[in-house]
Amino acid sequence: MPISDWFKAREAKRYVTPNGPVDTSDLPDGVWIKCEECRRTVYQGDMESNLQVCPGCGAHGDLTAADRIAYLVDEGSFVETDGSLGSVDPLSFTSGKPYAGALEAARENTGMREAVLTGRATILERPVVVGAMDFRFIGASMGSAVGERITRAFELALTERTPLVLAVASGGARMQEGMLSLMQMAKTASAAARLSEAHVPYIALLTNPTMGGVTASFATLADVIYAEPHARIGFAGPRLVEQTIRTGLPKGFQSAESLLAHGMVDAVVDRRELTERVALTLDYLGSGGE
Amino acid sequence: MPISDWFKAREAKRYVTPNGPVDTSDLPDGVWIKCEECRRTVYQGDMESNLQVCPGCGAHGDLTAADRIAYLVDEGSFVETDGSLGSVDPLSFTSGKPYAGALEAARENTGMREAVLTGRATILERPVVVGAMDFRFIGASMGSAVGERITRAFELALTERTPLVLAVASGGARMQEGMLSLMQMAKTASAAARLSEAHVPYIALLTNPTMGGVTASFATLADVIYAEPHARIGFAGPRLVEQTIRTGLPKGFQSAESLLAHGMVDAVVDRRELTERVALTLDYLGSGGE
Amino acid sequence: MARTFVMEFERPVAELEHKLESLKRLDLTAQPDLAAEIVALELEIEKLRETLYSSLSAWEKVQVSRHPERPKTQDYIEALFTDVVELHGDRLFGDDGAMFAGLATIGRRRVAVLGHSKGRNTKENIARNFGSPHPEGFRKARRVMRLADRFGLPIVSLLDTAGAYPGIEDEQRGQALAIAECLATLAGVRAPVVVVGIGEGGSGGALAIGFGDRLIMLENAYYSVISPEMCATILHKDAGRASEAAACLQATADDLVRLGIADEIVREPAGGAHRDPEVVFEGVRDAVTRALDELADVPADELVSRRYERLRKTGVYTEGD
Amino acid sequence: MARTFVMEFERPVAELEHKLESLKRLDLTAQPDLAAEIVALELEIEKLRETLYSSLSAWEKVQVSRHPERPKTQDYIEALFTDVVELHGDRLFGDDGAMFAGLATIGRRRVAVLGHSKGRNTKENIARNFGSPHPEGFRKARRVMRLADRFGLPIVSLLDTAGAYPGIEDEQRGQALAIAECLATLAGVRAPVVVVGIGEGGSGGALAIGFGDRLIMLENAYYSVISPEMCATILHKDAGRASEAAACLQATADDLVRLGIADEIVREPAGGAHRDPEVVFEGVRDAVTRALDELADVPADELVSRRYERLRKTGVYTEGD
Ligand SMILES: [Zn+2]
Ligand SMILES: [Zn+2]
Repeated sequence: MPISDWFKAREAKRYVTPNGPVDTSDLPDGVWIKCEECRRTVYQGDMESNLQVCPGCGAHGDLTAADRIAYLVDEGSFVETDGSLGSVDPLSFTSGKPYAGALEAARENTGMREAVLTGRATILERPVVVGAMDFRFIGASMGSAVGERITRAFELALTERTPLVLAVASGGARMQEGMLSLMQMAKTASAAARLSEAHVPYIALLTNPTMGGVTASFATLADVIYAEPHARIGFAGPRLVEQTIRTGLPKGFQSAESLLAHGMVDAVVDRRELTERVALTLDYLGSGGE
Repeated sequence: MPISDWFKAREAKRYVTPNGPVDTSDLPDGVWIKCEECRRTVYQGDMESNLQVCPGCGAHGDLTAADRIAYLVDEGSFVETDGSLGSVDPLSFTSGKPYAGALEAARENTGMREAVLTGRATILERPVVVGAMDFRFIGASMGSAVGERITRAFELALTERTPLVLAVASGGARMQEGMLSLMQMAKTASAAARLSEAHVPYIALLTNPTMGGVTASFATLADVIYAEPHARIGFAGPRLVEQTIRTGLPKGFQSAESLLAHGMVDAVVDRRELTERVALTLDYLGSGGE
Repeated sequence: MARTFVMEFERPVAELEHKLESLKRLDLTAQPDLAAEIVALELEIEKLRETLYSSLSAWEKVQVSRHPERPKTQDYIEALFTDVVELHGDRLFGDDGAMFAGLATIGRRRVAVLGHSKGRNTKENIARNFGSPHPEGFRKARRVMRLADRFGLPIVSLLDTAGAYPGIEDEQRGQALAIAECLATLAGVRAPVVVVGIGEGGSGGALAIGFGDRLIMLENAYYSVISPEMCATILHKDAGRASEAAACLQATADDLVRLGIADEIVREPAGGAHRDPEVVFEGVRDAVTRALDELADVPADELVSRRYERLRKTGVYTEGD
Repeated sequence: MARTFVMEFERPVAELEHKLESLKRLDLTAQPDLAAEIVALELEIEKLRETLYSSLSAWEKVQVSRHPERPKTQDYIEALFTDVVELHGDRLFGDDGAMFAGLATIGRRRVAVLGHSKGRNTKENIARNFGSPHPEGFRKARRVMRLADRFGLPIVSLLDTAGAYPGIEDEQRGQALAIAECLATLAGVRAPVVVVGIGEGGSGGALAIGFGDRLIMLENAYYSVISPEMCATILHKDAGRASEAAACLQATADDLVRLGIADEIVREPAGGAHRDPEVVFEGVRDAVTRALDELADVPADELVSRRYERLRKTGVYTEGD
């Protein structure tokens, strides 16, 4: 499926002022949704025009990879690379839900071939290599195909000396690929190290959730790290931590705000300001002082 | 005064077993000293043959720069460099004890021209550039001359690609030289950065006390940092810290052992094992794996 | 504007100002001479202030440099820079409010900005630890120095700190090492480094972001190896003799230019920077952009070499017999 | 030697051994057949153990890899290396006993050694946090990686960890970032990197020091993206199904060679490495020195390129329609 199809369903209206009054009198049922944070009922169109940010409380809703890219880059500028690259089931993993079936289901449910989209685009007219992960696809876990697509994005950015912008979301490694999955951490981190050594800018956006092997590899090796409000970001899952330390977790544990306070991310950025912030940051990192 | 004169008064006996029995029956008074740590009375000859380490409790006594170098390097191998380089009184500093007079007194009392000795030597036959600071000389504070001698030691090591070993002791900056003193931190740190970039090994030994501007510049920029047992090492003086936080200091605060526990030094090394440890470390850093 | 903080040496001015305010509250129509008296008093105040500020002692300048209303790093950033992207965190332990780090634009130049951040009120001061960085602050600064180095961004560094914070945990987390690493990193930054002393320049905590290719000092800023009070305490066991120590330390802007450490002085209005910040902002903007312009075309290798040579020349000693 | 820890699958052997010990306590002179019976039983035990160990399941191997008496990093360092200089600390926050780092000599080669350090008894285990590093451990390892890189010292890395420690403060001090930085640093080390899986190889905490130019696995070591228990918990909400998960994860030495991730297997005696450590030490010494010899003459640039290409080939995916 060409990426352009993913865009057609929605209108990318950016920087719409939230909280505008809505005339709801003659709307059909079902276009109203309830914000999980503030429990307010919000008109779905309002959520969409507000980049899935609740106009009531500012909660940032989940995005598909396609929406993420659409919100981030100039309309129509995205050209996917490596779109035909997908996972196989190298270990014939059958414990629990068989992996082959899970892959098929994920493809059907998302219309995607893998959990990350990568390609070329422009952000407010600045050329970038861009990627976005989609949590709906087996928790955006990093198997061989995700690792390969991300590595190629790093390599493309390196070869063309074009800045890289990655919107990260992931539950961690894809255990159904065993050690092949773990080694993607080393592979993507090595690719990130090469890009860094070549002084090509790399900006990461950590969204909800960014956990496990992805956080512990390419995602946090960026020159500048932004995070979305309230995104969960960490290495170990909160339940494992809770079991290990046998006590409750502190309030806001592993939240983007907590990571900011602990010095791990450069800033927490509202989704509605992200495109401009990324463009501005790119201007600095690509400027050589001019 | 040639450096050889400093050595003549003492015999450099290395690695003598401590705690040997001493026949003290027919010795004159005055060659017995009391260890400040364990309060034991120790025969001075025993202290000397034990590198000024108390045979009773292992407390490490203060050393002059000349003794430090004598204990560290091969006998007769030290050749001083920049020995004629000394401090002046650039600010005509007269508050308190006039600086010019303090310099003169320090020179008389120590027979040294400045608070650091630098030169070439061999350590168990390995060529090194070596330096040692002498706390008796105005607290081994770093003025222009100390900073210049140390910087030249870094530059000599760089030019000749010979490893550098510095035995550090200092109360901090030499405030009587004002900002000229503070800038020696930047100067020596810059020289250390150049040596590091050239991949020439640099080993620092932090002795009692290593405080203030010296700790916060060249002293801690070494590839490997060793510390002497119980040496006080830190940035702010303990009284200032106490006044600031208005509570007592934890036991062992700013001790070499505390710094080890907090990850700041590579090891605490007994003076009697130092020469071999430094030689061994040099073998690794200069080996290129062979 | 009612000022709440009066420096000792400014008390004569404050008294005249108090008198002036009283006069202004009177009924002008009832006392025809009053208008003339007010004008005369205003002139007198201005003259007195100018006299005072034309010959401030070192210790008086130290007091001005610490004045609570003196413009802070945040004020300079708001006034001089556009498109500011603040960068947080050392990626190791924390984010230190006492150290500002970010990317910003001054004139037509994109730069990285570092600066000790004192608060502008009590609440801010608590969040910013009164401008005294923890190791995290220096490590954040170092991280941004390296970013600037990698991407060829000039660094503009604003000094305003009493010094690195001397706390127990700061020592334990390696305050000394954090500063040393900053020095070594700053030495090698392959882009211009322009330093501005805007207020207090306290010892190693200032120096960590405080040397480079140019040092611009505000007229009443100081930059010293040790605070006058601590110097007096050490020399005389009497912090009250700080005035004498301040003079001996030769740490005013004029002293530093004379010693070859500072390059340029930005003049302040009589009464200090806080009496007319816009004038001072303009002076700093001019000095910084001029310095950046002068350094812009120097190749990186030469920039780093010159920075080293500059330090190599710093120090006065004797050699030979 | 009385062993206190018996693995489930070894219980039949343990029972025979118990019987053997009872027999040996009897009076041989009173029962002439006893000597023969003892010999027979000893043979039976040996045969049973060999049978068991010739076809261990993945889960059984995991148990062997975690056996409390299994040789630890410290044992390998004592047995294989001379002139050991342990290096402590991350120069940032602490010194982590769960991560060994130092300089050492193996045969005629001087190297840097990294290794997860489990304790050999309860006291050591507490000091070493049972071999699960905090961020400080990874940052110490990274520091020594950079030292090795600067001075061209090969790295020998010993893997034996259940994983990075999942504590609250570990997360707060950036466990993920500490591991990521290790990976990026290890990728660029301009000297050979030889990794040996000696016991547990738990996920990212193992990988942080666990890839390079060669991966040598002990026969009963494992190296997995996730522990079998946690995998079973996620898949079935039942840690008891770890055996099934262990098989599916394909994380034994044999599996890793088959998958092209490991290069070589060092055989263990029947009963596991702890039954005859000297044999295993000899095997590891041989494999490591051979690897170091093979890599010694590869130019640094090529070494780093090859290491990257090695990772580039790791992964199985489909491309095209
Ligand atoms: Zn809401
Ligand atoms: Zn004693």
